[in-house]
Amino acid sequence: MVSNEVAYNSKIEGEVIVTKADAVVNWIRKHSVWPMPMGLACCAIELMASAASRYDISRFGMEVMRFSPRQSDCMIVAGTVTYKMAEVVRRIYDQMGDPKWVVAMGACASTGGMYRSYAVMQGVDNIVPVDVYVSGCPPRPEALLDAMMKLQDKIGNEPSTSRLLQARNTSMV
Amino acid sequence: MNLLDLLFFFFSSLAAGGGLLMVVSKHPVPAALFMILSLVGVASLFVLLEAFFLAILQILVYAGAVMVLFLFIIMLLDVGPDGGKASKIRILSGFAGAVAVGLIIVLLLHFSQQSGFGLSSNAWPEINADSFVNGSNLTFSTSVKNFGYGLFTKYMLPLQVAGFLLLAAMVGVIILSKKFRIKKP
Amino acid sequence: MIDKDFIEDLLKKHPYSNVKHQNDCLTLSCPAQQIIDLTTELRDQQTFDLLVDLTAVDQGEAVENRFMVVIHLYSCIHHDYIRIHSDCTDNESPEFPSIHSVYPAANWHEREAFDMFGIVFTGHPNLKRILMWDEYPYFPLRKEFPLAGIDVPLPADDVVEVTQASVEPAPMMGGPFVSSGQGFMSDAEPRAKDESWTEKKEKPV
Amino acid sequence: MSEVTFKEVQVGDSGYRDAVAEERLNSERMALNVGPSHPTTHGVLRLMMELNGDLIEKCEPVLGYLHRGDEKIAENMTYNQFVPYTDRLDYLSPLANNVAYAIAVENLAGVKVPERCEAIRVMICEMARISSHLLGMGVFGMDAGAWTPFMYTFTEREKLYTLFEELTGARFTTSFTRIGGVARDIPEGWLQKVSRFCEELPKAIEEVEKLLTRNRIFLDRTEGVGVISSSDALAFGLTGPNLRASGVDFDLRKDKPYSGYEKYDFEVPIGTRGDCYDRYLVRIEEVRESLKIINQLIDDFPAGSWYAEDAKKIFAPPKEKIMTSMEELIQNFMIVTEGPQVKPGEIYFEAENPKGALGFYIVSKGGGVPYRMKIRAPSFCNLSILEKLAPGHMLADITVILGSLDFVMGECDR
Amino acid sequence: MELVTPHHFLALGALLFGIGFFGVVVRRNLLLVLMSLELMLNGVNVALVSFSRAGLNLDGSLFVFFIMTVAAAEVALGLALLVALYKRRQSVFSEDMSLLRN
Amino acid sequence: MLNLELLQVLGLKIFFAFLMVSVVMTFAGYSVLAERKVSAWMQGRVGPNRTVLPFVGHIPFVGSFLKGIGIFQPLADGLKFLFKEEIVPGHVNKVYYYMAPLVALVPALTTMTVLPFGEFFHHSGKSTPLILADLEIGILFILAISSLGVYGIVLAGWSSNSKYPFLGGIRSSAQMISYELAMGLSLLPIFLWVSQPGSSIASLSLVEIANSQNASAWLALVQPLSALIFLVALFAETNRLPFDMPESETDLVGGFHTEYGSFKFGIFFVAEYAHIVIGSAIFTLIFLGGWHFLPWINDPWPSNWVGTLLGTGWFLIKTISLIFFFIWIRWTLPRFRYDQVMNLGWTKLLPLSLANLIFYVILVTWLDLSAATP
Repeated sequence: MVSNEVAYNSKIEGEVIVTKADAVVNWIRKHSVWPMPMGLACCAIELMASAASRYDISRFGMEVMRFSPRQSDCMIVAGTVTYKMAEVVRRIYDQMGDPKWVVAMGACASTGGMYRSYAVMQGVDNIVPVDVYVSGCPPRPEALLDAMMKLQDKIGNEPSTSRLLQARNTSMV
Repeated sequence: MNLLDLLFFFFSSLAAGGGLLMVVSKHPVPAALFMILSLVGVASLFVLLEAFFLAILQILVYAGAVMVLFLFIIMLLDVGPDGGKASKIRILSGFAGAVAVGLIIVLLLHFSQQSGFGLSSNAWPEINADSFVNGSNLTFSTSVKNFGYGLFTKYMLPLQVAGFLLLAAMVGVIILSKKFRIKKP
Repeated sequence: MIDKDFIEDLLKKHPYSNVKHQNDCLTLSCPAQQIIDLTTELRDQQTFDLLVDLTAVDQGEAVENRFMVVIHLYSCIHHDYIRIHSDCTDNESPEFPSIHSVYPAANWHEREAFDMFGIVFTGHPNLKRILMWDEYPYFPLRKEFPLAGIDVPLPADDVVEVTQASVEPAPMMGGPFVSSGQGFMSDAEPRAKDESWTEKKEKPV
Repeated sequence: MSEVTFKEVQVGDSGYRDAVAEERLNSERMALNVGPSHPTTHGVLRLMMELNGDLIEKCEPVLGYLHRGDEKIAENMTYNQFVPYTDRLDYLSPLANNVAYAIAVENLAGVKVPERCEAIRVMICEMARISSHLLGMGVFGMDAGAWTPFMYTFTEREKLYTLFEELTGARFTTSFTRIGGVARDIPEGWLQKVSRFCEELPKAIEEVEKLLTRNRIFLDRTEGVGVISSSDALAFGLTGPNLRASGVDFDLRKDKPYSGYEKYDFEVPIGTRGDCYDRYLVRIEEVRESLKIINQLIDDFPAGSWYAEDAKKIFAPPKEKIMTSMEELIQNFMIVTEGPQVKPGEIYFEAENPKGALGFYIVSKGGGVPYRMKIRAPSFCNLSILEKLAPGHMLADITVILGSLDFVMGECDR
Repeated sequence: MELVTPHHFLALGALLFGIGFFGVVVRRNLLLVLMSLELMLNGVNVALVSFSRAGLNLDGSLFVFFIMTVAAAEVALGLALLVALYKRRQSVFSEDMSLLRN
Repeated sequence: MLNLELLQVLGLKIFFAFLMVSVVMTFAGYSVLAERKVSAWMQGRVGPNRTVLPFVGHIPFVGSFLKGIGIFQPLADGLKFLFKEEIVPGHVNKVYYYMAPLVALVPALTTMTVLPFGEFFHHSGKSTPLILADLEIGILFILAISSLGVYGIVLAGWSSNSKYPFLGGIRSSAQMISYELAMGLSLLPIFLWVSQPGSSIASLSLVEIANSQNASAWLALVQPLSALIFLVALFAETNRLPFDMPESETDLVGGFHTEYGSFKFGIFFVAEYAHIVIGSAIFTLIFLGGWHFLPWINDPWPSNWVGTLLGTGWFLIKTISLIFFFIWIRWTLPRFRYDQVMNLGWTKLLPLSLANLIFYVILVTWLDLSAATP
């Protein structure tokens, strides 16, 4: 009996396999984050700066800014989200395919920032789930790069395999 | 059953089926795509008949240019699917045509078995690979060179005429499309 | 040049207008009915060919003529501005003649004034909201409208269905601003007026 | 469930609510919605277009996607508190906005700033102009399909950012001016760095010009496209390089000099045809003229005080004085709590910003808070011509036209 | 090829011709009518090539070459005419092309 | 008949076909990386250099070098598509929507069947070209098949049932028609020249074209105008930047593939680069002497397998530098407008290629006549 347990325990073995698979899938995902630049206001300029030569986001393989939401993995909400724009942000978020992540870049996108007024949505997290918040008004490109690395870490710890299986099951149903 | 026979039935069903689907499909874009299928089938049949040059030409001219032009025009005019059904008279006459064609097939097979249409037998004659055509007696050959030779000797005049036809067509198209540009503003 | 002669000449031609004292540029006041007349004259005869700005000022609910339209014109010849003040008569549904026909540039400025103050510019070709969304029920720059905003539903139903988001008053708690500027010093100190807002909200998924 | 329905929405058709746009007008026209999130629109502009084939028949811009209520906010805070908000108007040249705002309020308060302060302001204005035009050029190239010039100009901008950072403490949103002065004096050795930058910049611009200015494709794309006649430009209230490219000699730095601009020797580049190419050329020339001004300033930088020392009720004194002197401490406290005390009255002040004339119309009823502030945004006026300009062009021209108008939605929507 | 004789090819050619003919008569969309015409020509081409191959005579193949040339010209002209007609009548359906109605 | 020999030949052919496909696909994948690296280098950036496989990165020198040149980036990008949700928007025509990427990729891969990439030298000194199928009319085959690639784009544009892709599809079809003519016409003088009376070559085979340039002038030197026209048409056919009408990122978002995500988009992406790889290879074969060394110089490599390898390597080097040229142009030039593309095709390239053809017809005739009358 004892030897039997040592030889095979479906639960443990299964989890080991899952974590291995997770590691593989997450490695792939985190090294290929294609951003969807949701450049709304001032932060968009710093977003451009992070793609330009001094900061060069391409080192992380993230310079492939796809303007079509269907092809992007991570929406960088850079700038003030007004109520008029919120709807559009959500729609574009919905057009992205899973898995998708959102980075709220800057104070306005995170909390509404200094724009406490009738027209400004107080944080994009009212309308889409945010993975990483970046402080700053606007954040320096270094801060954005750091946020993207944080996002990579976050992706690296996701239970991606079980999610994939789950998605498959639900789509089967 | 030979491999080539199988291929023949496959490609001929491709050609005929594509054509049939083209004729019955409602939306012009799928129709064009079925047409392409049919043309590719015909081109493959040419390959079976060892007319390689014609097969390539078929794809180059029909699939590569003519059908792209069709698709371009369909998309440019943004033609939607046909609304409503064809009138009874049309369908009747269409069937009459189809029956006539059926008759043609029967007669054709009948007479060809009788007279042979100048075909020596039902089997395929061997092609002499090294035959180089000469004079006006052009024998079938897979070589492009012979094809060209035929074009530039026996069929020199038709070739010139075809060239002029293309030129005329080009001029015609230019005039047809030019008129509207002048008219528009 | 804009000097005494110029002003006298202008006043003679347009007796309904008069000069207000301002320290930066010539300021005329003009009744709403004559505004097209005056601006046409200024554009054609006096080379004020650039409409730099058209806006409105809400003088407060208590004032008799609450909304005042302010027009700034610039002349590339005189190198100077001219300002025209003109009151809208009706406080409830203010109206003003559109000068879009004189200055095409007024188109968007008038739409903005309509958007922000609710002044209807009669004769405007396309008078609809320009900055806020079309269904927005309020006029934000009126004095009674709070900076934080007023609860209204978000314009997109399908988005609201998923996210339960709506247009809510912005939190003024801990805000860096809001200072009355008048009265006792303790009132004038910058402070948050509205501290009702809390963080206890459901985040969308 | 509703998530599925979202996916039915076409890419680019996001935010499509207008019945007019949704229905096809007739079989030849196609309604196309560009934006508000589209690579062409540089932000959140939305264009509702009707196309006939590739030809634009009608183009209606829809703004307001970045309307943040700046004017309402201004009514609720003291003059100095509003300075950071001016950064975010035209966020490509925050310093120039700061200066324009400060001068407007100073004119209202009747404060005269000393010569050194004016010189600092002119300096930062021109640097802001360079930085804005650099981005304008780069993005214009990008709109025409050339990506590399954008990267080149951004490299130069980064150098400017470094300089800004040293001066103001922030690389982007500077909030540098105060009413009655600037936040601090220029640091030691800064001018040398600026002059070094001024030496390097022409080479970089030349490099960009090599890629674009004489490029046949670029010329084909821009020459004769988006032509604005001078009368149209005036009628629609265009200002800045867009107006000058149409051949109107209008530059507030020359016509109504402020902040001591009359002291400097520079040219105002004027275009002849008013097409996209001219607007591009005018921007490049303006960068060169700005360099001229900066060089003149560096050669002869005025000494003296860098804030209006006599304006006790307007300008909070420097930190070291506050910490040591009771009177200054009280002065500082008053200005922070009540704001700079300004007389009742009205002011309209326009400054020549990179994008055009940025105007502030301030109505004061006394005290430290404006009663009404209207911001006359150049981009707002520059964009209004689009409705007239776009029809008759091809869809691909729209990108170039928008790029050449060089607008910023931040100040357009405010 | 053992089973398949030239007659198979001829029959296929006739079939294609017939389908094309059916399309020309039945379809109202002129674009499809043009396509059906092409199909008819293709039927002829198949027959010609099979004759050529079975009779070991190049003439048939050469003739196919000319048919293709003519077909290309025909399509170009036909489509140009169609576009011209479309601009005038906003339709590609044959019944809308009648001048005498109305 | 299906006998053993046939199966053997078939098996070998299939094996080689798979080999070719994987080589071309790898090339396509890595030319994406090359594009990113080269563009980064041109713009004073670094490019992808952080992605590394967990254990490989720890190998001294090699690991960090591979990391530095971003060798693993295409791996992550390519595999990511597999694990991404397959979005099929509700408004598309499902069948055609799924079909389009395949239709785009298949022609690109089919053309390599007639693409020679070297010569294999037997012991007896005889040489066999390394090619899947040595068609007599190889170049025509390539022209015919590559013209089918447009259907992928047109289908994608149409089936997406959305406006930007639709415009992209229209533009693409018009562009294809216009440039194919010029492309074909620019090749005619080549064959006139190569098959002129007196020369031993009389076919449209790519192998013979390449061999005809051994120890004689490259055809790019003999017929520079043809080479130029062909190159321009090649850019247009592969939808590369001055001509990337179907995509034109700034006005059509992504053009025909706007509505495509994940794996289907990946196929489009690879198909585009596969087109470039094969286009460069064809240009190398026809105009740059294929696997032969330099113009007027005999191949210096020996007639054995070493020579085969060297020749193939030389061919690859030429192809890669041509791919680099493609990338170089992409990051240097602005984009044409749609009508300008049409104009260039119809009013400049087409008459030019016609004139070029007529010139060479006269030249070849004259040479012929002068050779006949000594």
